[in-house]
Amino acid sequence: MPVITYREAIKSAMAEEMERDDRVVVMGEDIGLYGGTHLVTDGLLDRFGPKRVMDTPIAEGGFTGAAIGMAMAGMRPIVEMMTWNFSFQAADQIIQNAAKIRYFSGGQASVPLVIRGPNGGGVQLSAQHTHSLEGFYGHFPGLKVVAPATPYDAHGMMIEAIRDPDPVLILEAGALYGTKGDVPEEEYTVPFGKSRIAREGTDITLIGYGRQVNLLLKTAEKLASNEGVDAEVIDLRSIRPFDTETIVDSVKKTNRAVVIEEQWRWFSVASEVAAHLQEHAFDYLDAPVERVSGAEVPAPYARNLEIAAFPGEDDIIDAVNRVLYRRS
Amino acid sequence: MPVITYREAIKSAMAEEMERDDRVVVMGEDIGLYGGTHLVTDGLLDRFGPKRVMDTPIAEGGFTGAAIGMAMAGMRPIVEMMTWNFSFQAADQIIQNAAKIRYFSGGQASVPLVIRGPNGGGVQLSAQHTHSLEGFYGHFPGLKVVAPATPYDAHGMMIEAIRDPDPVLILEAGALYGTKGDVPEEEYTVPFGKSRIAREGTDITLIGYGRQVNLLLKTAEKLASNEGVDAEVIDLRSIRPFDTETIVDSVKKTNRAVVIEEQWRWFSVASEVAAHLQEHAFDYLDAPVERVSGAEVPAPYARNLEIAAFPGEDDIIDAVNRVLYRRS
Amino acid sequence: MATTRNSKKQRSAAATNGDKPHVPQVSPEQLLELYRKMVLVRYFEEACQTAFRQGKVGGYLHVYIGQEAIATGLLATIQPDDRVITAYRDHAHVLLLGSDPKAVMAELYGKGTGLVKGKGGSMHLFDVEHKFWGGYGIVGGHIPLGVGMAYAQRYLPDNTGITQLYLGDGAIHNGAFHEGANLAGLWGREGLNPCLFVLENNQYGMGTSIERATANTDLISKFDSYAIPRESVDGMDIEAVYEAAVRLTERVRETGSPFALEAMTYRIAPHGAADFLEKYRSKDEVREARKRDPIGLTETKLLDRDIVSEDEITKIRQEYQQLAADAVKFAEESPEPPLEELLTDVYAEPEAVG
Amino acid sequence: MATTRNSKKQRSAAATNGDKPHVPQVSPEQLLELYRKMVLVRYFEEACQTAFRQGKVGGYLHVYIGQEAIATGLLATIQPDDRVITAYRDHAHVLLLGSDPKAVMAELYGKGTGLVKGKGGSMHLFDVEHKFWGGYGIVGGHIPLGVGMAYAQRYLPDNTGITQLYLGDGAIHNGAFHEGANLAGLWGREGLNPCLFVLENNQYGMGTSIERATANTDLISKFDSYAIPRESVDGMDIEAVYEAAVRLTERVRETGSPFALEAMTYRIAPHGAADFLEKYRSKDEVREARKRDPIGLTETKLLDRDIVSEDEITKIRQEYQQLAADAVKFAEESPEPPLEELLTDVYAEPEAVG
Ligand SMILES: Cc1ncc(C[n+]2csc(CCOP(=O)(O)OP(=O)(O)O)c2C)c(N)n1
Ligand SMILES: Cc1ncc(C[n+]2csc(CCOP(=O)(O)OP(=O)(O)O)c2C)c(N)n1
Ligand SMILES: [Mg+2]
Ligand SMILES: [Mg+2]
Repeated sequence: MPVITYREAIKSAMAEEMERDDRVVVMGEDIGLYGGTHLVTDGLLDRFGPKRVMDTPIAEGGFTGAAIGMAMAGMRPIVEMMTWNFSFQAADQIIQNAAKIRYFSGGQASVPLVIRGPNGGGVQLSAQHTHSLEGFYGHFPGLKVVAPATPYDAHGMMIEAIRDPDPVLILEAGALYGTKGDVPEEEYTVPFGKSRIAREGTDITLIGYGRQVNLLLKTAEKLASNEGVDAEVIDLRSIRPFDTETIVDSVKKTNRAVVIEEQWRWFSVASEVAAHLQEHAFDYLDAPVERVSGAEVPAPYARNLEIAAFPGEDDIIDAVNRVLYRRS
Repeated sequence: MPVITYREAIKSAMAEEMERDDRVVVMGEDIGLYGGTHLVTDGLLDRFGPKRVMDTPIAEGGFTGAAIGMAMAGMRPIVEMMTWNFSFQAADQIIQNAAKIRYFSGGQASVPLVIRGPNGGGVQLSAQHTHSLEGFYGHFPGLKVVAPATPYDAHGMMIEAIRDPDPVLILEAGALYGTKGDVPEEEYTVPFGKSRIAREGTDITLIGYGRQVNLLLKTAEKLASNEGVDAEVIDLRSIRPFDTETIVDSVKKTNRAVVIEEQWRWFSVASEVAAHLQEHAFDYLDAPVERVSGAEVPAPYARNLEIAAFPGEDDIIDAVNRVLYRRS
Repeated sequence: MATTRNSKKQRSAAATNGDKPHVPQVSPEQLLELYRKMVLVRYFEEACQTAFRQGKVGGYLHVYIGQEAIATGLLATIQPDDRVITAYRDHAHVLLLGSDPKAVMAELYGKGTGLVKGKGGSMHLFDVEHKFWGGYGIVGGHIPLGVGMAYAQRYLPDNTGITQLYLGDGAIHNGAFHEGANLAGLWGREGLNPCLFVLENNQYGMGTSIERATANTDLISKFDSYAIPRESVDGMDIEAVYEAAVRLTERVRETGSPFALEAMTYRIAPHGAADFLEKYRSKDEVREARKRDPIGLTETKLLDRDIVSEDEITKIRQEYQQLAADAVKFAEESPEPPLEELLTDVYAEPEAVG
Repeated sequence: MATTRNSKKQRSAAATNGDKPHVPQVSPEQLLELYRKMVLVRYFEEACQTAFRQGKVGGYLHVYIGQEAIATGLLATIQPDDRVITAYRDHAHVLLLGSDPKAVMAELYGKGTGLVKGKGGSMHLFDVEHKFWGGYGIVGGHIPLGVGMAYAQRYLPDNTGITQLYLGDGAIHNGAFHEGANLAGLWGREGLNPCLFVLENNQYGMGTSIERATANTDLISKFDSYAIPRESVDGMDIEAVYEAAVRLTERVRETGSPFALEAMTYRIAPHGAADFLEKYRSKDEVREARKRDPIGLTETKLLDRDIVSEDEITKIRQEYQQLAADAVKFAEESPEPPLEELLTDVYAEPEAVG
């Protein structure tokens, strides 16, 4: 099975679907001539031409809205948010139009639109360029929100998204574009609404998504070798629809859980996971679900502060120890 | 003590502060000549003139941004969102600027800004005009978010907000503008970060905010008389900062909780409350915290569908019975 | 329906684009047909207002009274692949495109027989079969959508359609207008944006008059920023509107490039059914505007030119009064939507609802 | 620092506003002073780029190389109550307003001695004491802020300040520009908006040239939509910029009304330090632009007019090279911010942090 980068995995999914279906187009800022600031769309302009690979002005609301119109009119647009940080300028279009048109048109219109781009922290991108918006957008019925952590999922979810009759937001882990993984050559899709058990274990369930999955896996190995703790790691990957079953089943087995996220804790994905587990696995929980989230501050620039703001291995190990009622 | 409407309570707070402090101004769409579509600002233009009561074009992002600039420059602007539904157009300004400028300026600049307006469902306002955005904005550090349910709180929180050195979002309960309550003539403020015990009780804790508080109080009376259940009702009122203590203390006493909200359940205020309670009152909970939320659909127009979409008395009673492990 | 008829002299004096030679190309039959449509809209709107005041229609309600000539003239040019999109003041557009008035009224009543099954209400009418693509409640928000639809019309093969994109004078100050119009100009340069912007300039955005919303009150000139050609027309004169509509829709269809038409009009009705104070304008101003009521002006023409008699006018009015009454009756007698409808149409697959 | 000097003939041929009589009002001493400031900026920016390539500066970094004449000429007019705001390409502005280059460099290094304590980095410089109000990373987002600041300048008593609001050619297509400029025009009508918009037209918004972003490429004409008067100036010619700056800041200060100045320039540096491919423009184009490097042009003037000698030029350059080196040294030796800083400055009261 070919090993390719997360970036390539997304690009090849878009290119394959563009080959297959003329209705698919890509648009966004500097995605054509420039090749995309993260090079995810590099080469597509040469291959598919400017009618299908459209560079846009700096007008996130305008071009996202236009893409919604295209989708309603029978096209299959993919919008690149250069980064999701800029999507606040398109929030009205995403939330008020994309999410609701099917409903308020009584099912007459649909919005088969994909919006994708890097999400989450990078290195010292500071306050306005560091957000993790899964919960923010996941709040709204009518949207689907996914956050792939591996090249395999990124590729398969991208294809699934393009074919989906409803708007799908793909919150890519910007920090993972260069990471590599197996991606089959045969066509496949990754269905939404299913989480992934990234590591099986028996003592505790560690839950995350996006780039935190890699951190969880690393930490799980450390827990296994240093602390004799056998952790199960779950990659949520689909935020809306949400997979209750996988996390509940895991906690029924392990009786303990820690959720990790880069986003702020209040009204977040971790809040939902904790609420969910106490609701559906109340009698199985031997300890409160612990949440490890980003510090409650706009992202600082200085590297030492930034590292302190993001959840790290030590934070997870501390939480695990608390949930296991032991001190490290 | 004078009995006035929720609407009057807000207006008098603004007028008093405008009298006291020349830096305070009000701006928004049709708040002057028209008097405000909910008449909350009615009369202020005549009293304070057009330099202090500014009608704006339909440009939520623009005038919210301008208000941020005014606040940085030493004024104390109050922005009316005609309704919070329109605030998605200002989301970039609220989230990227108002919330973060103090931080990324290293404390050099501050944004003493109030944004206020009606929030939550009305009657048949349908999909684009029905939102309850406490969790949506409460997610962001740098913002304060409050949701008063009574004229007393609306007045006192409004004054507190105007004097606050940081941006405060007041999510007024649009459905309550005409409701009446005691508002003292003497100056007072209601500090943020403190919830309110709206009804004392011993058997179960019912938690809500905004117009749901009235529903909870009504339901609590019914529970008392029909079911012999003595419910404690907590009005969260301050969403960020959040008052952990009051809800935890209550649950330590009642051992059971139901949270109600009009907003969608995923990644919501109720999620946070449930996550919180399982975290801080794990050993006291005799049953999972139940959440009663809005239906996972854009708000429908037809009255019967709308009623079904909003949480109602029956939903609360059902949840209470489940939490008490009994069937009604 | 109270309308005022005007003399020919008054009419021509008030036309806004007086410089351009005004060649009415409208045949007597056409004029009569256009008149009938305006009357249809007027009585329907009056029935809506009555129903609202009776508490039978809820939510927000915005009627088109005074502005009928605009959509009537423009939508008379509609072709098979065309699309129409507007904001919340949308009853006229959908009716003129051929939607069943019964279904429209039932929608306002929130009934299951409504145009969108009772889910959208007045602000969110949709009738895709009749080329009407909504019905949007957020000012400015629909503008980029229309531009995207126009792109699709030249992107997708064998499509000769154009998009008629309506917006109000208040919407033009919104960032969504700026971004949307800029894209239209940009894509139109390549023949990829057959979008006819129709600026329904009724002088007010809710209670805010134009001069209180912008320092440049020549609103249509704002299209210059996007290199979109433009002109203005007397939106009270159905012939002028129709003439412009024929000419400009052809041009947009042929070039694949956008054009902006400003129709000067006046909102005789309150902004919305809940706008009962109207402190922002004088009774005199409204009374003055009524003198150029588009329906009255058209009746004057029809009579002056001996196209119809007073009796025939009365008959036509009665006909549409009845039609509106029938729509109301249908709406009143229709059942509420079934409760199962609550959870449908969120996603294509029902099971996706969380 | 590689700069090219030009003959007088070349210079005047390339000026953009050739029609207007160009009366240089700049004295020899002033020209020399302006030159020194441009050199300060240039060497500082080059040092930033070097530090970024060495991995000592992180995040996004956008330098001002090629555009120095604009901020240098304009900020030479600054008065006590004035305010300045711009986007992320902000090093020059803050330095020219008088910030300590050491603190600015330390900020880029993310050190505790940085201008904003290491919290903001390159894109979020602030120096309120020196009238610099940021430093914003979201394109368009700062524009309404500047308009609001200008309002405050005439709202608050005894304030004669104006706001210099800088924006790029790419930002002009953003809705925030449209909404902000419209408010400026509206408030300016009442003398409540002393805002000087400075459009730094460097031909590209990241990799997108003007003609690929809009069909109306006469960008400054877009201010007509808001009834804001405007003019363009050769942004490579420090004298032309300074002359316009003196004239226009005076006008804005006196009228309390906005004005828009477009400075035609070219971004000689890549868009950001991570923009290494530059597929969107040719090497030739950049080489051509270098011929009108504002520093080179000024040196030519200084030499032609015998204001300084080649030796003195060399000395000045060395002086600022050293200044930049000192700033780097200071930054490198400075400590990281203390970890407690993580949680401060979120709210005024620290206890509010959740
Ligand atoms: C973004 C936004 N802000 C405010 C409103 C409230 N609102 C509804 S209609 C309206 C006035 C719009 O005026 P105009 O565009 O001229 O259309 P008209 O009503 O005159 O047809 C306003 C402010 C809204 N719906 N959306
Ligand atoms: C809303 C938004 N979209 C996209 C970006 C990414 N971005 C950063 S700079 C830039 C180009 C801006 O061009 P211009 O306004 O001309 O300024 P210049 O960089 O040329 O000084 C873009 C697209 C952003 N920061 N904000
Ligand atoms: Mg209007
Ligand atoms: Mg530029």
